[in-house]
Amino acid sequence: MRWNVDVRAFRYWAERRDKSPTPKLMSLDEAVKKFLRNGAVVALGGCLYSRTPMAAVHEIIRQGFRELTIVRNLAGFETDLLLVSGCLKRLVTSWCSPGYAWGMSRILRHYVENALAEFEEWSHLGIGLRLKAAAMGVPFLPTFSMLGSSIMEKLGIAEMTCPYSGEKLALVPALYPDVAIIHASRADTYGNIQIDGYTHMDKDMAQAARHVIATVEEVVDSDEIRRSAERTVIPFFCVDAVVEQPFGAYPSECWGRYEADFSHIASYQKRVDEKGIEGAKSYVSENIMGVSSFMEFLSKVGIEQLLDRVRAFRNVVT
Amino acid sequence: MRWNVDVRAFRYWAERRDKSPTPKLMSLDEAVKKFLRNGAVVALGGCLYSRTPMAAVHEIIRQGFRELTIVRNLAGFETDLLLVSGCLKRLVTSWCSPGYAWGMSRILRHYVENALAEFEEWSHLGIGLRLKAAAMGVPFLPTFSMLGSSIMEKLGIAEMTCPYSGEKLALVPALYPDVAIIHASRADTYGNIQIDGYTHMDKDMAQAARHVIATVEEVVDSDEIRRSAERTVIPFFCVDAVVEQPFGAYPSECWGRYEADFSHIASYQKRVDEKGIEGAKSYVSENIMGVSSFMEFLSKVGIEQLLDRVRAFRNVVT
Amino acid sequence: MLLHERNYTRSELLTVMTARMLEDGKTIFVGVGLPMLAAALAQRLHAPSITIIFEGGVIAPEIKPGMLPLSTNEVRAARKAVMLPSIDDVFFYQQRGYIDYGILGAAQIDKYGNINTSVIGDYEKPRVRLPGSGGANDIASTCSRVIVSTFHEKRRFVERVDFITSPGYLSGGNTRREAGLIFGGPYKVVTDLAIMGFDEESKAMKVEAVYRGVRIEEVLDNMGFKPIIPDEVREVEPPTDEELKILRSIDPDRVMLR
Amino acid sequence: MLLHERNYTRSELLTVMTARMLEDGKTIFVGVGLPMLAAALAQRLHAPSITIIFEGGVIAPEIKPGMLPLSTNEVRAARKAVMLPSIDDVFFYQQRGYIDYGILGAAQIDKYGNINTSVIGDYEKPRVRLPGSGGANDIASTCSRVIVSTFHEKRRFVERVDFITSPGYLSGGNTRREAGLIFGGPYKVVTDLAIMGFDEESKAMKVEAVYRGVRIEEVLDNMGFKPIIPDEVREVEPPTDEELKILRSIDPDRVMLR
Repeated sequence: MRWNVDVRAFRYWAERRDKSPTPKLMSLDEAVKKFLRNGAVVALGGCLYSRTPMAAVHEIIRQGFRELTIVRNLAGFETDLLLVSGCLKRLVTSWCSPGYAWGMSRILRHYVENALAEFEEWSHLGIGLRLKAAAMGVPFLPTFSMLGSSIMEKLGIAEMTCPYSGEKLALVPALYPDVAIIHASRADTYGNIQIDGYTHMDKDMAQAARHVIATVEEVVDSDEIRRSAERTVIPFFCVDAVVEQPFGAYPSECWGRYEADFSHIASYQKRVDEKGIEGAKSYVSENIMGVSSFMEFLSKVGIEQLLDRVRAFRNVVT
Repeated sequence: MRWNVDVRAFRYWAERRDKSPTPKLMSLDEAVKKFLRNGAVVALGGCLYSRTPMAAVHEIIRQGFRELTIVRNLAGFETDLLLVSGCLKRLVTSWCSPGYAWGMSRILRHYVENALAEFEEWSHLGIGLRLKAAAMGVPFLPTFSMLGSSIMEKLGIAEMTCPYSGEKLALVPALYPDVAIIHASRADTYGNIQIDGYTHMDKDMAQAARHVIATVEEVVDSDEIRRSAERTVIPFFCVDAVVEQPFGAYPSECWGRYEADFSHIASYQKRVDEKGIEGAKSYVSENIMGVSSFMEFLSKVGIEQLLDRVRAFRNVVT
Repeated sequence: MLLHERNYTRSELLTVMTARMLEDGKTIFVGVGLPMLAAALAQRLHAPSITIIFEGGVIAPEIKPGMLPLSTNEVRAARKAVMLPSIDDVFFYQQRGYIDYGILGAAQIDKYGNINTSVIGDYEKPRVRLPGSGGANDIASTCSRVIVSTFHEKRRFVERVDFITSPGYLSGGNTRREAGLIFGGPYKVVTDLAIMGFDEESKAMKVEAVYRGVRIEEVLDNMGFKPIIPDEVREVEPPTDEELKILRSIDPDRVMLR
Repeated sequence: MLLHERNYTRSELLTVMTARMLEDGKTIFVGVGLPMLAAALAQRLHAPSITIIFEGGVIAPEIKPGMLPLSTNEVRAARKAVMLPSIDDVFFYQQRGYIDYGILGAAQIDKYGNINTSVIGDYEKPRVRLPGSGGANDIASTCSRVIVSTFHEKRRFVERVDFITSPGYLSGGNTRREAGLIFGGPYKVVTDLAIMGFDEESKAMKVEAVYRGVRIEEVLDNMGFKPIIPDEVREVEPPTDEELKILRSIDPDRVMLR
């Protein structure tokens, strides 16, 4: 069975985690080195251009991981970069495109159409239910989505007849990522994580994964978390590493802080339009491999541009 | 099959709801009259002594509904009152007691042991999954809870073998209440509902039910809701009636506002200890049937006592 | 350009016609691009009380003209929303029956309303790898009424889609229900030439109306299969000046009206 | 009173012995009453880094001495918590494997650790209708390690419980696993006389230790079935002055230490 789900093994891992509230602050370099492996299943939080953990994506590329399975609900720019850097073997997603303004991804097309990378397509809720099943600790969840479609047929998803209603349902198998990487608004050093605005699928993703790396705009005192406990989305015992990285989602947005920088994406896209894969690779060389850290990349982007995005967020909201 | 789940019928209802953002502010009297029926399945929000919709419970008793099935995750004081008032035929819950300080409910014992009311017992998560399945629009959800227990055996819950893991799972059937009544922190007139602090199972309950009555501490302008959209737990299109009722959960607590008044429960309990059912009935006569509205009941309790509970909340939090 | 004297583009035509389909007071599952414009336009015309829902996790935003979002999960899409639920929750509202309309595009659509946005050619080694389903499959599977909004082109309207990303009526007749899809199904197909529905019995696509000045042959010439042509085909008024004026004011920089 | 000279009550004894079971650094699913006192006590002694979790929806609160909650979902239980999840989420953390210990009471417990808190007598027409499962069944089904903490009384320790509210090892041997309960199971039974575990093979209850001054006959006289008595039964030190002092400071009004 292709979708073998070993709940016992994943539960075993969760049971054996160190659940004491120990400080987990580390550098991104250290966190990625510690928890990633070649061939790992890595889930990326946020959605398309919202809270993409871009700083961590840069670091994965810089450290040169290979044969990764990347899980993301809606994939975009970051997937192009992982593809041309040779990190990505299989993409588990519902959709991949640089976004509305640019249509199809030339990069994705090249890799998938030439069988250099695999595109495993689920419906959007399908990805959500895979993570939610794992987060809930059950091996599957039922849905009416995907019934009758080629998605269901190609994936070989099981169906069943409900004993209570007689209805047919698709059973979506749990997905337990080896590592989930999310970018959030704030956390304390123990890894109690708060997300302002829409949470997308990050809560389930963190609960589902074996290890969680959280990059956050701001590390705050635990007392601040305790004063606003209703905003906490992921509890410390699910989290392995907390990395403070302001603008860590750039050029995607982080709710409450800054708007996405579509001009940055457009300039990347222009390289691709002009030179295809080589264009994308030149972006990676200059902005990721050619710098020593995400902070250096942000310096290249420039404080003016970053603050402009901060202002833009405020302009939209008010 | 005892747990027949007609997803089509319940979906049909949801499809045909008026989903326009119309003003839904009404009196509690009117809301209860409009949406309750004798024999209805009524889910009560909150949990034990937290955000119990007490004002609505008073109104149900005052209007004299009969043969109700009451659904509540952890049931307490309110169930005693519904029982002795002759409203309650079947209790669907995981637990019922006046609370730690008072042990078993003499009232519940009388009614159930003499087969005057039915106690349908699920595990706590079992109640949660019944509502969550309905909220998700699926006829069941799988869990490892209840396997092997007498709860599972007596209820006749179906089990299945997961096609992906080979594990056995209990399948919890969806529960679609006719009416869900919840007490929340605030809402606008359209029924966008915000709950401060723990949400218990209210989100799923509202999404599961055919009709939703929300009593709230405060009706606010829609602009205020839009400024704090991340706090909204239930969207307007699930809601039928919004009732402003400050202290509407008293003597249970409402997070952010007032602590529970255990001295009030204790005085009720004293009547029960001394006179059994007649003691409970005397409480109902004096505090519910003997007044014309919940506001009159609150007047009897007294502003001093209410403000003391407000102060108590602040004392605990700070 | 199909008509020489017309004073609007194909995109504008398609958007206006889609907007007209939306009933007031309903909840609409909307993607970015023309569907969003159509919903925003309808809100300013006959349907002030429709509610926009974005799959990124947004309920009832107020889209600001000239400040259009490029995705369904960004601050511009969430402006003044009443709620920001998780993505799964949006789909659960839909599966539960709380979302009335969904608007989908199509790279390919066949006569039973099945939609392909995944691959052209073979799945394992595709000629064109398209972006994929996103929420489209979920909308097609569990939304109450699906409106397909797409340009009327022969390469899009095919006899049989290469891949069913988003199920319509599958092989027609009762096959959608038999597959377990007990809700919804395609409601209308709106193009820049015509409005089509589906035959009650066979579930095959059926031309219901053409836009004024469009000949039925034009409709058929631009399709890879033959839809049902009933004896009476309604004629639809072209976009009015008011519709166009408001539409253009929503997207003054023509970010989406390309 | 079992020992004439002892300077503590049965409740105090039971609470101290339960507290000693809790390992530092672990997450504990706690109910109100003695389990909560035991967790709060352990936090102030050998286990400063345990995390209290309440099913009402509370992660890592700071219980304030003298301000004890009467339920798991009230502001006193949630004081200074780091997170206030939904009730379902608390149980999902548990089902997923994030909760190490659960502490349960018992109206009846049998030799395979099955617990009854539902009905005494017949289910349909019970002699005593008890409060019911609450989260106890869920804890017994999916928590990693279950500690049962209860007074040692003949009417509680019965050959076979009238109703399995919370499954232990069912009929012993492999029957728990066969029923589908692939995780957890009863770990220890702590009473006011002894500490018991379960035989690896048969899963029958086994006396592991008695408190200093308690004779094994006393243990057996207060049980309705015969547990396994191994050749060596450890002796456990009584509550220390420090343990008692701290425990009493947590509940100075003896709200729970009745």
